[in-house]
Amino acid sequence: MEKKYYRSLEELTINPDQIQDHEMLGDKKSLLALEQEAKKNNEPNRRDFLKLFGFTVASAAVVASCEQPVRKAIPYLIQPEEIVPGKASYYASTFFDGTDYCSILVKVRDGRPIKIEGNKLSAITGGGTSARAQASVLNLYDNYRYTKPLVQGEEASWSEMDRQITDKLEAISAKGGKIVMLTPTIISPSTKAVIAAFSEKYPTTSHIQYDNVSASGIRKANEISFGEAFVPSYHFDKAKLIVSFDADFLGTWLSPVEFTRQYISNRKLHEGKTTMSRHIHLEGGMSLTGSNADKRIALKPSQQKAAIAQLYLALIQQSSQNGPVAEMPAIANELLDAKGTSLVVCNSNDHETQLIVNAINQLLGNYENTTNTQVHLKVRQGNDQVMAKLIDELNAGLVDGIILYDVNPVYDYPESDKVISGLQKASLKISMPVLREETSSYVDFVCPDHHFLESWNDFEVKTGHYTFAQPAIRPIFNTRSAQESLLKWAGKEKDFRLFIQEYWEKNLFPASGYLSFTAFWNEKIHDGIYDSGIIDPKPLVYIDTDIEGLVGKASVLTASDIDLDLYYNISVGNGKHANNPWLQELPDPITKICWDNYAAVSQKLADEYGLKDEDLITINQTGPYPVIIQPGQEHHTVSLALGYGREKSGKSSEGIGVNAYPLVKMEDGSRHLQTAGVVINKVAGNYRLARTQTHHSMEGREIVRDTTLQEYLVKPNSGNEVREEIKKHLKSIYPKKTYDGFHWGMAIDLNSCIGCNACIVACSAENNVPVVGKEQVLMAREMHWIRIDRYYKGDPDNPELIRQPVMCQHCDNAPCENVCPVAATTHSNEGINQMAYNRCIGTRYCNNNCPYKVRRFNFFDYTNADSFQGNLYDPAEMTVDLRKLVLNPDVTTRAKGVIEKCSFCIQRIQDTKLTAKIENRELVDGEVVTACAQACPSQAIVFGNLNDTESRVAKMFADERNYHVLEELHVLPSVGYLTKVKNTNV
Amino acid sequence: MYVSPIREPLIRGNKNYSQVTKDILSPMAGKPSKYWYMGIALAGAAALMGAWASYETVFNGIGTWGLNKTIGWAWDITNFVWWVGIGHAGTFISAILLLFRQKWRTSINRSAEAMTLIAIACAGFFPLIHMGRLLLGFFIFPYPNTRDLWVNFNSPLLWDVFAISTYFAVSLIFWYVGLIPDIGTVRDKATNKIRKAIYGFLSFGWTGSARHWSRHETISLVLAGLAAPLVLSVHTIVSFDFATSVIPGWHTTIFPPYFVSGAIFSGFAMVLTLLIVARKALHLEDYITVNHIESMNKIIILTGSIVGIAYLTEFFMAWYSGVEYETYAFFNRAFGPYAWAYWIMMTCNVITPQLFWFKKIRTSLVATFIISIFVNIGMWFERFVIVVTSLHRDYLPSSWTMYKPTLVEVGLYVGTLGLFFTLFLLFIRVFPVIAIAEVKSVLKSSGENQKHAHHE
Amino acid sequence: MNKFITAYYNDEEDLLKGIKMMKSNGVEPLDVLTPFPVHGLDKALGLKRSRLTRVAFVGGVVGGLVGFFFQAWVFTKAYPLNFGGKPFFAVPSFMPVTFEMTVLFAAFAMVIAFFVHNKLGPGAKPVIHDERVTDDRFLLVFDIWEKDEKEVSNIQMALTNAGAQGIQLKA
Amino acid sequence: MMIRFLSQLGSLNRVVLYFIFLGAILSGLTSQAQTPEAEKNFQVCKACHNIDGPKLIGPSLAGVTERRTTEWLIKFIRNSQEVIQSGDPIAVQLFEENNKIPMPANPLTDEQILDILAYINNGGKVAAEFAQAAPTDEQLTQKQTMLDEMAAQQAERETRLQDLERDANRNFGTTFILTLIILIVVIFDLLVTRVIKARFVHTVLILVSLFIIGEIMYKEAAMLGRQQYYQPDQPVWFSHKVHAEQNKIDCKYCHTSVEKSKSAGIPGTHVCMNCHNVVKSGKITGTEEIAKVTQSWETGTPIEWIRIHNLPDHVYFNHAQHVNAGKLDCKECHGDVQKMDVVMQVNDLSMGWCLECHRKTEVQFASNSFYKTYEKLHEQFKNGEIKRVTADMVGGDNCMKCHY
Repeated sequence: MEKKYYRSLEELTINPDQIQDHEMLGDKKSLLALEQEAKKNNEPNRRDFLKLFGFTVASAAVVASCEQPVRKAIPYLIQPEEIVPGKASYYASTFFDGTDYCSILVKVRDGRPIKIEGNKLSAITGGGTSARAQASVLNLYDNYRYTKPLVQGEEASWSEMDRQITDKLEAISAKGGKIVMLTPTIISPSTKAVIAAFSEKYPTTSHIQYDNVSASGIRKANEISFGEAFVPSYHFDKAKLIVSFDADFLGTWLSPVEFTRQYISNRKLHEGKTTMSRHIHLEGGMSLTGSNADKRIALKPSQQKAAIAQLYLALIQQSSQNGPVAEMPAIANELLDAKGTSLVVCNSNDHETQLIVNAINQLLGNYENTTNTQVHLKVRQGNDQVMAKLIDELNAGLVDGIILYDVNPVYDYPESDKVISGLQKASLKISMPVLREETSSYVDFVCPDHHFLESWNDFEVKTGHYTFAQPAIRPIFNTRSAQESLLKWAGKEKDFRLFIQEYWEKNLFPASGYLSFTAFWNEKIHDGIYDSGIIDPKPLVYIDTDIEGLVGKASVLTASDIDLDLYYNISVGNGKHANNPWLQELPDPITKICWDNYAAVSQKLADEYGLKDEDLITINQTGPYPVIIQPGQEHHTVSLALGYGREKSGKSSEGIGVNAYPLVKMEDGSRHLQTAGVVINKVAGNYRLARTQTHHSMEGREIVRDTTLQEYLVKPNSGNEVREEIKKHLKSIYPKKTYDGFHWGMAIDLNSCIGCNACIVACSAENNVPVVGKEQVLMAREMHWIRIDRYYKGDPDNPELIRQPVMCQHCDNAPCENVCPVAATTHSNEGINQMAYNRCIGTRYCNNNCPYKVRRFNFFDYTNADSFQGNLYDPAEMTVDLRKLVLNPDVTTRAKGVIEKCSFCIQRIQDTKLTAKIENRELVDGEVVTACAQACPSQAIVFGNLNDTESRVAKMFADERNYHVLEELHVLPSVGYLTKVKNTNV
Repeated sequence: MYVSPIREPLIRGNKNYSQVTKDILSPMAGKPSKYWYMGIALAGAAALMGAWASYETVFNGIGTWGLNKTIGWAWDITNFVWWVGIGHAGTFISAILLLFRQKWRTSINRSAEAMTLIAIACAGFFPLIHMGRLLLGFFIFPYPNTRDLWVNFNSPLLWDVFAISTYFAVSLIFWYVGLIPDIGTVRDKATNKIRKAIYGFLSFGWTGSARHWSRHETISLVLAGLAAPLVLSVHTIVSFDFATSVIPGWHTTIFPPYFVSGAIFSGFAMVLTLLIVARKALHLEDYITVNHIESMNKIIILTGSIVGIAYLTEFFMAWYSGVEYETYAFFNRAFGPYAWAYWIMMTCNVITPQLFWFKKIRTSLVATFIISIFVNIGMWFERFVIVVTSLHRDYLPSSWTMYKPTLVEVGLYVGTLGLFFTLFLLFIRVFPVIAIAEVKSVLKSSGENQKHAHHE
Repeated sequence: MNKFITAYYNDEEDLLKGIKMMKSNGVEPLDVLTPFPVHGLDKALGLKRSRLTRVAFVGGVVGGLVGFFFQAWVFTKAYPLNFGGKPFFAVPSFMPVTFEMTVLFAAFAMVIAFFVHNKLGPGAKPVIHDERVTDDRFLLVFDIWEKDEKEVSNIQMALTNAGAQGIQLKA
Repeated sequence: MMIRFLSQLGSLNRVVLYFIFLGAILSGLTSQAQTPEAEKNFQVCKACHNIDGPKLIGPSLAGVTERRTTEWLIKFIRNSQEVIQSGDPIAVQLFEENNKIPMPANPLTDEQILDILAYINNGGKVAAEFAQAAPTDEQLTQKQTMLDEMAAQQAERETRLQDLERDANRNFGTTFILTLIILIVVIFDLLVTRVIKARFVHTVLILVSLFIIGEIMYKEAAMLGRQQYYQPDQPVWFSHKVHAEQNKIDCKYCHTSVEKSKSAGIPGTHVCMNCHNVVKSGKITGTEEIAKVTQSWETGTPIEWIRIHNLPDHVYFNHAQHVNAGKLDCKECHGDVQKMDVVMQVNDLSMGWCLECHRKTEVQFASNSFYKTYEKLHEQFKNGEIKRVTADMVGGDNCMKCHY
């Protein structure tokens, strides 16, 4: 069972400056101690001097008189009961950034959150996380955060600011002037109540939700089809056949962590299952979801509507030959065979297209089977047209006051100029940001909000499914929760926690069946989750519309026009979290590029325009954008990621990539990421893109083994036949070592891994993996302990993409161990390939001799752990004092010149073993979870004791699909892979 | 005593013992020439560049080099193996040729041994500087410590430590024991008091007593007997760095003999490069004759051919083994992105030495000098090809990368070249470059005057 | 103070002949100093074969044993560590170091024995009888300490007969 | 000074042991139903109460069972504040008398409290059936053997202390320089002046001085970065001897997290104030030092203690593992802290020292169910192939036991 320590930290009387003594930053020193030492080190330390010049005979005498620096231990004045120094507590919370939603646990050590883990109790995310959720803890320690309230750019006190704001609000309200509250999608019922309270005080207030990742089209289509604008909840786990029109539901579409979990539950084969879903994906660029599809068809975005119309016609048995997709009749047949258990989804923001999709799903009987209209997904409630209208009104001077809460339209609204000019016409402009952003430099009052790990909140992501956020740390800076600000301006002096409590007591407690509210509240806050089970009972009936008319209108555009396909990638997403070095250094799952966005083109288009990788092009006279040739890209489609090119957000995002939001097409007030008929021009020069993988073919080697479902059912080891042969030849002159007690192993189901990269960020956070910056990635020196290899296979125009997470394989006959001259890397008696950083002298021999190339070398002083001063290499500012607070104190930060690598999260193993010892019991299977396995939304990674034949990992090792990479070398890896199975045909 | 009448004399000119002494000591006498000063200035400047590069490496880290996550070794180990190879000629000449009673070694063994020692020092520099944490480099020695921790005797790198240090130590005493009688000569010829005192100290009190000579001969012979397998073992062990690994292109059983012959090949080339210049500059043409050079060229043909055969054998085995990784590694060497390095190696090491089959070429000083330079270059590239092209594309294509050296790496290489020439130039001023006593001992049997005497 | 008679030859063949004659006269030279090892001199002087080879052998054996057993001790007793699944007592891995230690000990033992036996070493102060002995002269040295004048003159006579040049009496 | 103090510790120990032994024999005569648990539970009480001594924070407990009814005692011990608030006159009076320092509540069962009361009645001794039955001859012999063993151990410890003292007193710096001078003079004489004729004298002198220089360099190099015998002056002159030895406050009373966390925890000022709210004058330092604590409390600035036991950053050490799971006594690593006025680091905390202990210390193999996973070891244990399971047999000498 998960440890449950999550209690309120409300009464905590510490501040981060007091996180003293005990423990310790990554290099296991307190901030204060660091400062003190820094002071002492102003003069060159004598010991450093000696280190510089090495040991000579004479120096021994000098050394003998050398004193150790004095280290202090400063206890708390009053030690809070919740805190046991040196021991982690977990608090349930929720990550929601307007698009991604995750129910999480926050790991807190000595009063500071250091890691995000998934909350297994959640029925929605089930313990899975996304890369962004994992990385969100670093935003807490963003050294560019607003640290205090600002009036006209000058520091002010909250009370002074409140006075000025209230005066202005009352003045506007008195004259009947319009006040607009602009927020992203709010799924917090209490926050909505706060806004309602605010509107009550200032009746001219209108609340507008603005999503830069919009689902306007779906909402509008549903309004027509069902009479209510909503996003339904989808059930990919119930779908046997999924047809997706460019909906990247595993990566960025609506609720990817939830969808990943559902999708994968229907694709795992090892636990006695023999069926899996089939997934057909039609898209222009190569997306994460497309790369996982059983069948991927390149489809130009501008022809999407026509293709959907073609599918509709095929389904109603009409002629469908002249559509853009030749395979459509076959797809239609498959869909008809899977009536009621299929799901057709589409990412279009065009409501007409979504209407046809609705019609198709209705035709196939998918409503209330794989799509639930009673339970609504509450993300993306924004309406593009309303926002567009607001901008017009602003420019017309019709809005007097505007409160921008957690939105950044100056950056992410396509017509940024109009936003700026409009803002200038409002007499009162307030922003409530967390991270530094562009819009706040155009407002009068900046009222910095708490980071979500510092604040209370509640969420209702789906009808009846509630989660909470609670503070895991006392506010680091002089910030105030946005809700409290609003309440204050509304004249209600109230703590937001109490407000939530009251709201819940009044609205949600009565139906909960609990006798006392305190019991109800404490239990739910502890779990972080409350499933009321109450859904909107209103039946939604499908209303027939003139689909034929719409289908008729969906004409095929000129094939040779070039389409621009803008998308959100899985690292920085909409750009809100761009100033996060972990995310910036995260390689894209498809192109393996980090620290930049780029225009992906097809080989054919590149040939036509004479382009090669890293050339520059302009798109509609904007840019220039570097080019990457992407296999599988539709011939005439150029894909470009949004979320880059921030201007005022901090060093790790400013000027990284190019802002593509101006290229978003505004049509009838709707945002469209796909634009037809763009003009591209090659321009002189080129631009280097940092790529973590530069060779894309497996060269025919049996590294990632795959098969098809059909073959698998006949022969379970299909695709893995070579293993039998290899095993026969494995011989050694030495007897095989055996391991008593524990023999740790890891099994990875390649069928489940979708390449979402959550494991990489989780690993970096858990193990203090340094961020090295673009220049070092260009030199192929990224430090990630786990990487996801991806290879292309087959037809270069539409290749199959296969991927494989690779970390240290913990070989029992490890080639690296034999060659280390100083015994810095050895094998533990639990089968772990150990690396003692402090013994390493950095010959890199182990790295050379590792067939998997998973060892990483500290080429520079990335962590400031080196004994020399003045040679720090930290372009991402990861070693500034504030950012250092995220370091895991149980893991040493590695100095310059040292090899490091995956340790199977040894600190977690040791900690769990100790818990078991103290509790006087045996370790339970599944109790030890590595950071990567914990983070995985699809549970592709299973960790455990191979000696225990009943453990999940041992069972997976016994599976016919299991194999070890490069097993023929007889290195006896402790990591096994299960072959990837594709469902190629019905 | 029978002397083959066909053989050219090993010492030209009608020399007597006194003349021999005078001739050989002449480079040490008087003020150095301006060429010597120019040479040492140039070499010193190069060594300074090495010092700068070392500072960069130690202070800022190995990141100042062009290495990456896949390629952990490149110029560092290339240079290391190259220098160790060069360091093979001296002891080979002294020890193995002594055991085979090759008289022609007497004129060249001293300087070749000195070259060996300097080259080993240069070689030893690279394993040190390539450590990420040089200041903790002492961890590599098995010394008693409060950690209760020793070293890993399985590691070829540790074997290297033992092999290189033993080789250096044994070569040093071999060289010095041989040098003692000559230092005695220098002492006795010295006119300056300080000089006399210094050389007197260094000569260990040598008098030329018959008993001493008798024992001296014994230990020379036994040391040669010990040094001979040592020479062979050193490069064998260096080759284990690669041969015992799992990387395709490294994991090759042919490496020990292949490396040893390559080492002798490159060592002789370097000896030739140096001596062709030295004999001219120091006016030692009578002692280092074309005859010597031709003999060395013959060894170059032999070892060069062995190396060539080794290259071909590797290729054959890569194909014949049927291991796809191995096959690819060799295909990649010859036709991959580093093919240019491979073909430079093939040209310099396999084709050029074959020109020595022509007597005209092998007795031409100019041709020999040029070819010796080619062999030096070729052997450097051989190591580069082995180290870098094997690593840059190994098992998992996802990790394949390319490597490009940086100025710091070039600086380190240039620095060791500078150090090498600086020390060599100092050596020719400080010690006799030819073993005086040994030349005297063969003067009668191989000297020109004596030959004439026998035939007249 | 020691007293010597020295005499030199300019050619090693004359030297050998001279020594033979002197020996037949019953006068054993204290020492013979030559600029290079003269072939046949050992035999002429009746020097025994050096036992330095035995020192080398013992040194080598000690070195080899120390090398091997030290490694074995470290790997099996002091701190047995699992390196890549190899057994703790991994004899093949011990060979290179054992070999190197053998050679090192043998060479050093022998050279140290050589210096000690010959009383050579840094700072050793030899008696230089003739500075050209390291150049081109072959010198015979006779000890005349405790010898009366007659014996001395006998030696001088014999030397003259044996073709020696530059006969000197040193006190 | 510290060293001298340490050497006294041995003889003190012997006396204490003797009294414990004597007490154990005597207690057998007056025992009531009572378990060793009482002694454990009484640790908490001991912070403020003496059984026979003078009044500490709270009144002496001698004869308390006669003064008060058992019922009242149970109530009061369980939650004194409740009793006071209920207006119980005795309780209110007690509270007033004792400067209104609340006695913390104790979540104990009736049985446990009765147990403690019995323990108090016995004068703070564990009942004989648990401690020691009336001694038979055989047992007395055993006792004697035990005492002998203790004496032997004591002698051993004294020898060790003398060693430590000698080591500490050796002035390495001076010795090093002197030896170096001798070496240089001897070499100079050997080469130049030749005052001493016999050359073996030179040889011997050179070898001896080289050995001494080598030894000093090795020892100093090994101690580089270590702080054995480190005994800094603390900002507050706090005596563990007074608190832990004389007042018998349990280590865990202040170092609260030692069984739960990697760090033992240094108590916050609030822990000090539990008692020093009242105790304003110390036995040795008078009021001066305690005033510092009070000042810290009043000004809200924590006391900046100087860390004595420092491990390098790359070493992971967990107190809970050693104290809770491994059942080690604090003394094993920290020495007899309760005998020290000023705490000193007695062990060098080197890796070799850790390993040595890991290699000889047995784990709780039979008693802790965690180790059931080691099936092969259990089999061997059962077969008698192995007699004991030490930490290194279950991975105690793995690198990643401590370095990660």
